[in-house]
Amino acid sequence: MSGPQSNRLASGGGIDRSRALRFTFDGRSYSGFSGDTLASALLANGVRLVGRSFKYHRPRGILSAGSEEPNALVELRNGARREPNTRATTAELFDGLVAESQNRWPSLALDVMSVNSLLAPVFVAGFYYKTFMWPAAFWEKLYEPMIRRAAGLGRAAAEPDPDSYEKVTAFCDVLVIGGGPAGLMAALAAARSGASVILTDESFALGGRLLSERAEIDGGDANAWIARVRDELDALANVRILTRTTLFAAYDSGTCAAIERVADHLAAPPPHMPRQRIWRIIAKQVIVTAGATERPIVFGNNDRPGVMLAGAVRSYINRFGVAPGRRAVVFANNDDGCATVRDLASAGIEIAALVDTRASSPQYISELAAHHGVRLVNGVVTDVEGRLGVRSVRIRPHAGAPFTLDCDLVAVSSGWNPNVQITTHLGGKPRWSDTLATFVPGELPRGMSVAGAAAGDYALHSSLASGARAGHTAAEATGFSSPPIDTPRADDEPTSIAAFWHVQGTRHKAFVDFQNDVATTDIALAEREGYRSIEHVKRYTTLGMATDQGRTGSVNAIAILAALTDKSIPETGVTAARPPFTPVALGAFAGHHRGRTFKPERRPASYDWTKANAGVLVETGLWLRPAYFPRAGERDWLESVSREVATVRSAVGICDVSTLGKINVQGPDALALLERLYANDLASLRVGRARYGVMLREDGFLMDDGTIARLDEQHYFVTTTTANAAKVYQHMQFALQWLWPELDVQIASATEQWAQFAIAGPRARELLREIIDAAHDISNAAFPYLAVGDVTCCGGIKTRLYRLSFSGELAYEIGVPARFGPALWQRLLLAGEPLGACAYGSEALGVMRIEKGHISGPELNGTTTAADVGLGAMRSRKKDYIGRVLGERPGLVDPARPALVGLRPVERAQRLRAGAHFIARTAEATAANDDGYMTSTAFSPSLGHWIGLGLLRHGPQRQGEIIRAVDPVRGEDVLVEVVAPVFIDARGERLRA
Amino acid sequence: MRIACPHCGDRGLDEFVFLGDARVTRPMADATEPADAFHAYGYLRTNPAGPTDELWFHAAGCHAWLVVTRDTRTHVIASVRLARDVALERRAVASTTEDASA
Amino acid sequence: MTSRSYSILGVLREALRGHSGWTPAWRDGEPKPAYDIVIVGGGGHGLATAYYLAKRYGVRNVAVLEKSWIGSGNVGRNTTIVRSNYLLPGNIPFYETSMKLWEGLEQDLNYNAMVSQRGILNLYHSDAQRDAYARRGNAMRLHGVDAELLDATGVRRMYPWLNFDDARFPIRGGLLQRRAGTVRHDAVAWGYARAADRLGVDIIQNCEVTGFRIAGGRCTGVETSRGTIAARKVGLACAGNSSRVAAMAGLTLPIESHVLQAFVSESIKPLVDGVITFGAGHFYISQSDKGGLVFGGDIDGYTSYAQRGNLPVVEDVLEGGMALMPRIGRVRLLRSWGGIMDMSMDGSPIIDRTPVDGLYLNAGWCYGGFKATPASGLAFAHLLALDAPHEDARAYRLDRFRTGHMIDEKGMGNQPNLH
Amino acid sequence: MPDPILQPASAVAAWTPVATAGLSIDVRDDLTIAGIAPFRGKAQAVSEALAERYGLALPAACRRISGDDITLQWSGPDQWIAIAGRGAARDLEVELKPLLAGLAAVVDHSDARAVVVFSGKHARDVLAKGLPIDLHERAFRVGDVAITHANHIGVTITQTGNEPAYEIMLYRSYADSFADWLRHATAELTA
Repeated sequence: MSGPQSNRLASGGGIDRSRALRFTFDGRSYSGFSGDTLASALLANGVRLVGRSFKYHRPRGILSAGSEEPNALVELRNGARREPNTRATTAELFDGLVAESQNRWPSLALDVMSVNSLLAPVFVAGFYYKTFMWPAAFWEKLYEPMIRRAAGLGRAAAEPDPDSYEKVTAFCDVLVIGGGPAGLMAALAAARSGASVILTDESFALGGRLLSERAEIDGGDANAWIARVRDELDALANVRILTRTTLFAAYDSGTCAAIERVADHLAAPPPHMPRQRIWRIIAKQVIVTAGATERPIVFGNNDRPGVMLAGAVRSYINRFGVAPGRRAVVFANNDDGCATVRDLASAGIEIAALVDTRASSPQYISELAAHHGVRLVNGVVTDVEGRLGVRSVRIRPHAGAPFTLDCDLVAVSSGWNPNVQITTHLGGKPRWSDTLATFVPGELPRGMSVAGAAAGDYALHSSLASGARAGHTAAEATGFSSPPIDTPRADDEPTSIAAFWHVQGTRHKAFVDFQNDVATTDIALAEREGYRSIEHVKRYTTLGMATDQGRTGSVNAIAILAALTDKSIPETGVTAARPPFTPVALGAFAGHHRGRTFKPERRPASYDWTKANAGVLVETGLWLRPAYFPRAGERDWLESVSREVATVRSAVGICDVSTLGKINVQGPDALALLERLYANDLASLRVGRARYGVMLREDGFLMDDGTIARLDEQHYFVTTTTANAAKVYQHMQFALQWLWPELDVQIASATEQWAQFAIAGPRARELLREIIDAAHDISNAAFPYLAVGDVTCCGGIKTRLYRLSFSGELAYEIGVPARFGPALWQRLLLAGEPLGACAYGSEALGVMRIEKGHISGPELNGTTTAADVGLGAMRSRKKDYIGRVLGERPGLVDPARPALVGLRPVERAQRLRAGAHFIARTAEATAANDDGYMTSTAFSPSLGHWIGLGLLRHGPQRQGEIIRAVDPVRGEDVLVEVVAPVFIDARGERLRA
Repeated sequence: MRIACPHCGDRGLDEFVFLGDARVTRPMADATEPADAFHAYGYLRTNPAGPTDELWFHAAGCHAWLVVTRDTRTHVIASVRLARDVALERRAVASTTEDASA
Repeated sequence: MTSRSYSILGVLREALRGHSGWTPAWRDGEPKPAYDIVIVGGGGHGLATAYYLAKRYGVRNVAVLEKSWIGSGNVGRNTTIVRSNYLLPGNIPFYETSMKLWEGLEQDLNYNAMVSQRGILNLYHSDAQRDAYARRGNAMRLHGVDAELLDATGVRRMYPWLNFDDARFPIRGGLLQRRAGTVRHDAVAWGYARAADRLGVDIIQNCEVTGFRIAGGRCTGVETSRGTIAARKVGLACAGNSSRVAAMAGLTLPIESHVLQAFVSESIKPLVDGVITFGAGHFYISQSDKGGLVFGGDIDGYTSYAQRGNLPVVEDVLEGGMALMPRIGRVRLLRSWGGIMDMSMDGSPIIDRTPVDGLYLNAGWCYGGFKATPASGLAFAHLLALDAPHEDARAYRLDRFRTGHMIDEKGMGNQPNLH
Repeated sequence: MPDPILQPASAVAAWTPVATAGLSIDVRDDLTIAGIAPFRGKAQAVSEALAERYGLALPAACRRISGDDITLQWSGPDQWIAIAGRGAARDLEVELKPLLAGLAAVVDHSDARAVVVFSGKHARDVLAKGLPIDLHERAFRVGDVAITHANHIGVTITQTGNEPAYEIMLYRSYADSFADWLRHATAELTA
């Protein structure tokens, strides 16, 4: 039956017959036209069998002509661009398109897994819950792998997605979702009033159903009218039209999300173009004109290729100029049958019968049938025959004997469901309408309205009118009023319907949810087993959980369940539709933020120099900090770090500490605020001096530590750890704005203003002398330990100098305006050369702070108190401060809490590892004997062995004791001696030198 | 969800950081039974399903702390005020009641 | 009492007669006027509690009251992960007991909930994270729980297609618990319901508790949409709504309700074998037997009783997803939804008596309630039956915030949305 | 001893200005910026002092005004920044401290911010790919200031001209990542 576009009609359709496009499906070459979808092109070439179903691997064809398609899913493109589960009905044809059918082996026509279909009587709903339980061990080893291999549809690409995505934010007064007749009128009405309008449509052409129907508007072809409207909208500056764009979710406060397929109609996006774009649209008013989705009728073998929604049949004829079959049977419970018969006839497709489920058809239907010489049967189609596609149908008239008719196409319609999904994303429930025999939008979120088929206004003229009304009202609600616009002339074709859901007494399985292979019998079984809530039925049978979220099947299912439970359909209720309206590529949500650009980088002053000199950078939050600076001949990081430490301890080193948080605190009440923020006393801090401080959370645990420098009577300059800078700033603002708003203080971050370097080591002062302008006396007497002052360097550059030491050596921190940072860094290294200076990174910094027993991130883990880390004495008794009261709870002052100690291996050669747990030397390594854990470790070049800090139960009282540091996950168990948490210069003489 | 910052105007959720209940007030240091008062302040929440007052920080904006009155069932926001103003109001009320009781 | 045993033979037998012989998995009955114990909440925890009360403690005059359909809460909308890779002594034994119960669940319940132990891998991206995971893994091992610390090579061996080479935060290794995995979430509720029903427990759906009968500081029953039901003891297992329900008994809890979103992709052929969590962003993922990628990230971060989230979190989750596994870029998101979490003040649950005699509380599960279902049911049943805490749940006291004995795995302090 | 003068570095390493039809983007490194944070109840006095010296009063929230030799811009509740060309060696912190002594906290921000200027009819389209605020003229006009974020980077944006033209300030350490994003965001226009 197939051949080069053998089923393409001689004329008609919105396709461009002058532009032929080549494509392949399952390796076979075909051609189609510009304006085709993959589905229309396959049908044009007589291809009916397109996929296999999820569970039984039944042959499936093309049911619809839109995004609701449950059957015709393919793998589109190949290699890194392979897209599984792509709907052939929405994939635009492009030259060179490659598509493969999925979920079949070895071939689509001969799929071995279709034996499942023979086992269908066994593989019923709930099958898995009742089986595969014995023996337990077999589940992961045997049963599940088998099930997992069989399940799934298409295959994800094996390589990273090579295309790019982006995200855009847009604002408008009125958002119109759907560019069909109602949407176009709504956009027009709103736009003419001056309101800013965004109109989205999932297709590449505006018009919606009009593109698929032979409708007249204003006495002419509807397409002409569409073109006129589009021209007017295009000409208006306040209108943005987004085609190939699906509005897929509504969120709070008028925020909607849409996906624009920027380049999916091309073989591959050009390098500068994103593949897709997420639109975050913030709209004051939202009008849903998303149209409606047609329902199939449920009957035997209703999933066979050749069974097609009547509306889709018309789409393929009218929009794509394709004959979806040669001999058709039309099966409907509503007047939709008229249009189908008319269009089939005019396309020259033979019509074997019009089967109307109603006891008697309205007169205009019998007249139409007569006019086209079509046999009108009031009855039902009970079954389809044919293995890989429709060969014939069995018909059971209401009166008379059943009979069979040959045909290759069944155009089926049980009416239309308004696309209410977007109206329910914010919790709204659809409302049942008896007259329309479907669910229509219920209570709407504020700022949202519905028009056209989405509101149940199926007839063309009333749809246009309701769109115009909605557009006008929405614009007025946003303050743009204008006279209502006229509704163009159009007919209101008949839309009467007699609810009919499924045919009783069929020979073959009758499917409700095609993709998940849920049949009427599965729903009956679920009900029989007590799964009677619609949600239970959904979850037990997987009904409505396929990639179409039940758009074609769910209402039929609800009706069938209602009948089984003797409830009304509204009593039975609906299952919630969840965002997205149609599936959206995961990559689009990430946009630019993947790979190395997942998060922005923060670069300190020494970044470029470090890169240029092969220094190693390490991620510290968003910062990239120099970790260490390898030199030629050094075997590993440890050798480099040890050399840096030794240089600092013996000569002088320079370290970039620009990443530390820095905050100006100024004003008459600056001290009062700081006294409440820090646990230790600050009142006695003099101008020109700095002090170490600890900050607690209100719950009494340590929050952060740092230095507080008093630059002036009312000007304090505090530093925070790199990790907590933002948290501390926010905490200070909280205290100032919410807890103590009466305080007169101003807080400003200065982290980025200053490039700051630590200069540490016995020769630090000598080096500094080379940099600081001569006018400033930095002798030990004039500028002692913990002194702070503003000076100048390198010939007058603003400089803030601190005498602080994290390393325990004679040390300073020098801050200059950030633009001079890179130059000062190099200047310090240059000036330091004669003194044997070197740059040192965060690793060496870490080693030295452990040698000195200073706490850092591992000890500041949010569960330690000041006392735990040996700072209990700092807590002031004289003042109220954040964390004081809750910090005195029994659980926080329990003397048995693990407290900070130093540790060194008994066998000096052994390595210590952070994360090891402490066990008494003679005790079993069990949870009951867990005495704490190692927080930080380092190899101390100064001591020539590994050292550690840890939190040990009753730690301070256990100095000298030998305990085990057990590390099962690394297979180690080391004897360590508990010592004081200071390994170098315990009396602190060096830093005062 | 969007929050109308009194300074910056209507902004998206991703500019703000949620802290928690704004109906609890930090006890005075000299509160009687401070342990109980701080326990309630620090840990007990009415957590209503309906309108409530919450503290939000305009972290990616002007750095104002805000008191947002929001319905936790619908996410609809009834009002947004500067935390400082709300706090100062409460001080005023508290002091007047003290005066009254004094 | 109603349905008979499930087995492949039973299924085959039924296949021959159109499955006409199956009976309801649980009776859909009317409430009796009085019970020994009434459980408020027909979710996983409530149904498990009822099951263990009947099975292990011989208390069978029990009713589970569900305001909607059973399993309509978080047991029906989570991301199905089960694990016991905890850090603190207050938690590890409890979650390990839960793991052990999962491991025997199907045989115990005669219901296949598809307990699938394909492992969970928590990735680390820095030395500090590695040390924290080593500390945790060691704590697990000291408790007799399985844990392995992998380096980057070990991770590559398991998942060679993760983003190792173009990463903002390179993968340096991971903490692996092989016994962790996933469970078919709805089946857990149904399995416990069926098993409890067979032991005589009444499961009452569409029965909303509207108040408590409290006399002289003692709870003697509940008011419901289907009338008053007397009870010697009442247990609350309604996480997500704990504060609302407890308020009817005059209690204020250390809990905030927050929304957590979850996501599932279109069904694809097997890609992700076990569970993977990203250590440098908010993203975790597994793949269901049906083929959908099931993933999630952080809670939205504000209090909510609306079962839906907002767009920024969706973007945040997938930025993490694409940073970690760029090959899923063209796989499509099928559904996203939100559930309401009882976020407690220290990130750990509460299983304890309340100041009201006869009223017991099971709450504060944060987003970790599903994996705890069996142990939570067992411990709550123990407490209800014997009036003493189960030994694995001793730390879950309601007054621990007063005494300062918080169980704070993350060290975030009294801020629920950071746990 | 090497030449004592240190050479200042640009906020954005390896930046190439964008200059195409309808879009030009460049970086400014020649500004001196000072934060002005009046103490409680002193805003009026600060405003008067500035008016007397520069002929400009403090602008309202979310606004910026420019005079001949200085620009004043709102930067948050009770906070403003003053901006001027650095010229030879102008330093607004040094200039303003004595003028506002006792009235306001004055701190140097000159180096804390990277400053990027945009202009042309496509500027808005590019910025919409990053900034989540409405820059349409109905919502944002010349002299308007917004503090927001773009691709996880905090920014302060001001409309400086009708072309339209904008100025974006961001923290210096993020500048290279911001520039990297800009290269992607402008690819469609510069291709």
